[in-house]
Amino acid sequence: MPAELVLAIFLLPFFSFAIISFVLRPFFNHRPLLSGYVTIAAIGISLVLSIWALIEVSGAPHHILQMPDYEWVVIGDTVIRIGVTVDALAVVMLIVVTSVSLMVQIYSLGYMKGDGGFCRYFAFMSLFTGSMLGLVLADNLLFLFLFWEGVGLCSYLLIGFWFHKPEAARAAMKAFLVTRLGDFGFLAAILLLYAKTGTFDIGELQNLALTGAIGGTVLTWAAIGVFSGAAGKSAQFPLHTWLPDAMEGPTPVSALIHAATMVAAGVYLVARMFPVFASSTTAITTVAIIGGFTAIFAASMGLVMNDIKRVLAYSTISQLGYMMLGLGTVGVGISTGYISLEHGLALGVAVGIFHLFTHAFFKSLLFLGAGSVSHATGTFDMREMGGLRKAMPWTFFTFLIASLSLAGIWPLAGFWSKEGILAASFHYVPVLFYLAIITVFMTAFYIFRVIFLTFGGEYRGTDQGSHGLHESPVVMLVPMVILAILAVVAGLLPINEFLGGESHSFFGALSHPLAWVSLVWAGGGIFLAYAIYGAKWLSAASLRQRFAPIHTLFSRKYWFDELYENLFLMRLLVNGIFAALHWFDDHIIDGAVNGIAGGTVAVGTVVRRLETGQLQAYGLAIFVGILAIVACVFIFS
Amino acid sequence: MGVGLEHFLILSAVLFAIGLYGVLAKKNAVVILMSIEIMLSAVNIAMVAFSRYSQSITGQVFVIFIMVVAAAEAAVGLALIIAIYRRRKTVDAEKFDLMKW
Amino acid sequence: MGLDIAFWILAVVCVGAALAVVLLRNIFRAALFLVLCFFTVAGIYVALGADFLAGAQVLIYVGAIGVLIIFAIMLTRESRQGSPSGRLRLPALLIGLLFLVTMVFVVVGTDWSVVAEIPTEPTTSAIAQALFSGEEGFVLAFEIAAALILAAIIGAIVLVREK
Amino acid sequence: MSFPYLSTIIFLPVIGAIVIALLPWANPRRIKLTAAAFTAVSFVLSLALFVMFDRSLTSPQFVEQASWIPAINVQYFLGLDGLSLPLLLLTTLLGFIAVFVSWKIDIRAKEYFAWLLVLETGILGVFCSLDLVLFFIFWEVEIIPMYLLISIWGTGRKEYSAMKFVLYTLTGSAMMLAGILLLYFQAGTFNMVTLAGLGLDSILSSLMATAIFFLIFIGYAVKLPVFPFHTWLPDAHTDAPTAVSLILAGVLIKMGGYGMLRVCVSIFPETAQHYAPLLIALAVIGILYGAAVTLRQTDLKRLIAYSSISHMGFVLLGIFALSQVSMAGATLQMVSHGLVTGLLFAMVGLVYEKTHERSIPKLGGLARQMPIIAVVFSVAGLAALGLPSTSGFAAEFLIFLGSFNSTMVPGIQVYTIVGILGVVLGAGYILWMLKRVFYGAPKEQYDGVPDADRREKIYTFALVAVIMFIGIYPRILTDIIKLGIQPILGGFYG
Repeated sequence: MPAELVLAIFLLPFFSFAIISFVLRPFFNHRPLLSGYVTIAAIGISLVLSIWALIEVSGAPHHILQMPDYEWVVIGDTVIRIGVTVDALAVVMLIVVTSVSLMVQIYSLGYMKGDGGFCRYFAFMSLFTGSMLGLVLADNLLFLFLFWEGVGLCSYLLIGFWFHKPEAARAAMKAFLVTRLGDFGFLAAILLLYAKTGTFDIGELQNLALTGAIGGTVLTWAAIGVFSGAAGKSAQFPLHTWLPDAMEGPTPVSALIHAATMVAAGVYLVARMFPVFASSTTAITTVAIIGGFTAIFAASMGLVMNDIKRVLAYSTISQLGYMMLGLGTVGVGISTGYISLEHGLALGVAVGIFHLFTHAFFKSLLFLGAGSVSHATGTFDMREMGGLRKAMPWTFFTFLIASLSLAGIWPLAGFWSKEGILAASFHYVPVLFYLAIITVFMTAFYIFRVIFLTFGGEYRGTDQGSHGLHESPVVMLVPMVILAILAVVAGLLPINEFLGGESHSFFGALSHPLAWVSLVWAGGGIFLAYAIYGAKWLSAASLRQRFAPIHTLFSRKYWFDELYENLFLMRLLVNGIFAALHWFDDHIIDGAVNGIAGGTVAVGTVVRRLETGQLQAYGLAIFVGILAIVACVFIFS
Repeated sequence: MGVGLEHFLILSAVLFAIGLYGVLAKKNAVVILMSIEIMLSAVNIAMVAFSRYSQSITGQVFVIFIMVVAAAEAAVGLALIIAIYRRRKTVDAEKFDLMKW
Repeated sequence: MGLDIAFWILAVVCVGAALAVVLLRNIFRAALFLVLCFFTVAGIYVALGADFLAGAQVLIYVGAIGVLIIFAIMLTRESRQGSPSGRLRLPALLIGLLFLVTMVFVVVGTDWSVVAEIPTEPTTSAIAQALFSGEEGFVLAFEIAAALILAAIIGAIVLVREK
Repeated sequence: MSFPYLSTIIFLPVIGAIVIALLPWANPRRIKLTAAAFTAVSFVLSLALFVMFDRSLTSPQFVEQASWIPAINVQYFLGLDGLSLPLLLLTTLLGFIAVFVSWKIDIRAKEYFAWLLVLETGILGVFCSLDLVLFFIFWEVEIIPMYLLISIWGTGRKEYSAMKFVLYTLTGSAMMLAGILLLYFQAGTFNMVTLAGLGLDSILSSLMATAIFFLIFIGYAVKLPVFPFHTWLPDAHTDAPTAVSLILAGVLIKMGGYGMLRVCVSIFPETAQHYAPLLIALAVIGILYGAAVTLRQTDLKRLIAYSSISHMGFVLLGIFALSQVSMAGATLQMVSHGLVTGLLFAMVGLVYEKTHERSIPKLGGLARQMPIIAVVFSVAGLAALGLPSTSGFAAEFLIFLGSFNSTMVPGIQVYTIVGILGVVLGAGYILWMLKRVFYGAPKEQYDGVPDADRREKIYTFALVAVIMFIGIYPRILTDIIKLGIQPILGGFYG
């Protein structure tokens, strides 16, 4: 496959961005749909090229296509290169990004119809897709970081897409800043790794880590630094607070960026650098623990949210935690020697990325479904929905499939990928397995709570008359149906094997007791949700009352927003330390400057009294001076 | 001991010191001007003495220039005094403090 | 020897006249003593063999400046107030004496390389030579002095002119 | 001797100033066109030099050398190397753009544009001089027009700010002059190239070397500015007219960083190394302190001004990390900051011109009323916070990379990491400012406020394009900058 075509995969969307912003927006603003078509065309071609790359990679030795790279900056001995590489991991991500992005763009044609910022929307979406594809293809950390920040920027722009809403502007800023805090660690880690190895190249870094050329504390710190970047992007605890707020953006944005692709970039990064992580027990254990904890922690908050998108957001955080858990536990297995290095490296990546792969489809579908629902009802608040099953059968059906997939029901996609993670944690870090299995229960509960609240029962909204409950237009439904198909079959695609993981037969998976355990827990969750919200055997209100403290804890998100924003950011930093420094600057430093000036003037007002205006006094002074000089000459000669 | 260079120089110094005292101590601006003339004469004596004892005519040439300046100074200085007197009705140097602070 | 006697007489009269100028309270008398002082200075010039300068001294100082000063005294009508000393009398005295002591000290302490005396001759032509020769002479300064005098005259006229 | 390009570039603006002052035109438009023409020719010529520059020579090129004051061996000595070329280019570009930024000035336009052009000549001279006396004279030349521009055409406490600027700068210059003279009496020459090759560290006593180093350094530190000599900057930037803020932040303060590289580090490499930990600590304090105080500002222009202190901290860090990459990064950062902050000031000027308001709490939701300005402001802001694909990232990354890998200064890694925190804070103040000014609900009182007009669009877009281009392809400058760094490095490695 020619290198130009590989570059075209990520350059095409950039090109589309350029066309939209420099040609379509200024000159064809009256035909906004054009920008949608350009975006879709660009991403469609990227998808085709990605599939071609997939075919090429599966035939290539070691599943790697080597691509030429270019010198970005050369200063003395320091040569910074940029380039791309196509391997199994990258190509799987390419498929995910291009296909989900394509579906979302088509959906957006309907969803964003009539919005004043239609062109801008598609320009940003193109920019995002290009950056994300570049991130996936980058073969060195610096180049990756370039796109890493690029997707962050697009996320900022798209969360704040409706910038006239104060919450959106605020959420956008929050997202950027929290991820940037993580990126601080990432950048430091890049510098540290370069200082120790003299390269940014990921392949070389992997080899050096595996051969032990870098190790010990340096490696641990570097890995932790990289993980802090990944945690910021993937909204892992304690940097998770931005993602739920990011739901202020348009729903297709949430589907693409904040469910399927960008937030998964953190997981991708850990997978990319997996040999480095696996070489440090401390680092990989951190990944596993943070992942496992985030999974259950986020799920707990998802249980009680009333905003459908927020439930999905917490679900995303939780599922990303799963992916980290999968990577982490296999890594722990490697470093504790339960599993051979060679096998483990492939397995870890396969486990984590397989879930990323399936999750991308069903989670983006869930978001698109939520968008479709709000398109009809004009709200995201589930308390004002209900009974939409009849009005929106297609939406309901696809949403149900995605939910089942998320809950991990055999034989849908989520089952297969989640199974791998559960197995890994069961084998290598049993403690985290228990957390994970509880999370399975919670996942099933909250997603079916959504289904019962939204689609079951009777319509509770007030907006019906003006809006009219109706199914979404075909342009929105088609992508949903396609994604629904993928949410069913994605687990059966040989992605896992392609990445080097273990294969499962269709029914063979059910022969493992572990599968039944998770199915039982998931079923339990669904049943409980039915009991409370479907059949109303249990009253949600009385349950809420009984567990009031816990409910408050969950619904107030453990007070993390208050802790970070009010206490830490505003009280401690901006109005505390920074205010003190501001005062210091105005009064001490500038005070010293003005003080010197004022002192000079004060001395002047005193000393000027010597200037009496009396000519004779001056004359006297002159002769005193002459005598003094003469005296000096006598004394010193 | 015969009269030599030193004698003329000391005479010059004495005249200069007297003039200096007058310049610094007297209140009347005209007297101050007169004292300045004494100082200039003192300098002239020293110049001529040096000229005489070093066989160089330059000192005398300088004295001519000093005389020129002294004449000019006297003319301008007295004119100034008269101008000030017209304005302020006094020639008391201690009351001239326009340059104060 | 005649020179010595002349010097001592002239010096004593000159210093006495100068002291009278600064000490007398009658301003008109002070002016007259100044004229006397100028005369004795002219005498000292003669003693030093500077005949041209002595003449110039009499013409300029005694004639021009003396008259100018007396004019000024009359125009300012300050004579009845006399010539009192100001606040700075004592410091001035002190500084004057210190200055005198310093200069005498320097004059006495310095080894003047005095050339043996030569017979006195008329100096007028020598001065003229020095003043008007371009090479190593003072012709430029002479011209400037003329300009200075002119400026001073104009300045003086402007200053005292009635509005 | 070939065509005197450098003299032509340097003195064209001042000739323009004379032309403007002498021609009896009262029509401001003609004055502006004249100013634009002279600065444009200067810019085009410097672009030509950029093309003709021999990218294999580390020594100065386009040299013009003539004896000037033979008694003390002062020369009229101009030259251009990898260090000065980018800054020369930046100055002529911003000088050209400054004329357009000032287009709306009609009060005493003749004097204004004349002084603006004199200012440009002063700055250009500093970047091209290779003789310390010549350098110092150009350094001082710039102060006079700056004082007048701020105190006559400024806003707010303009007289105070102008005076503060002059006094601060003169204090620094006085020290620098003392240092230059000391240097002359020790070394017997003002020629910078010769001085750099003498190895004065080992010839002079360490006390003398330190004294000269710091006397000269303080002159530059005031200009850069380095914490704690910075308080003139916010006042001067805030109260100056827009174009002058642009020149001030864009190129004038770069003279400080340039001087440090050209004089302090080049002539006294060992002394620089000895005191590097101290100076780097100051740099890191400046980065964090500047950013922290920036976060507290409520005046839009003052906020941008304070951010310069933080950004110049990066320059100081890069210079005294004393590695090739870090110094190249510092130079690139100077260029980048010049473009980015220049653009930011231009944008603040536009916002102020249209809304007559600079207080951040009173602004808000402007993205609706002035979309173009909002977009360009955002791009400039993102470049200021170091987003990849803008010049800010390339520069800051090189500084961090070079500093972190520097072997010259012990403990530099820790300083670098702490310095990177400044980038996080930078994102904080930029985004927060953008949010408060442009986002949120549109305010009624700004309805009907015009957006950027065509001329404004052209120059802001041009700056954006340059910023992005350098960010994506930094080699266009780094390949030149490294030639300028090479001789400095000789003082350390061989």
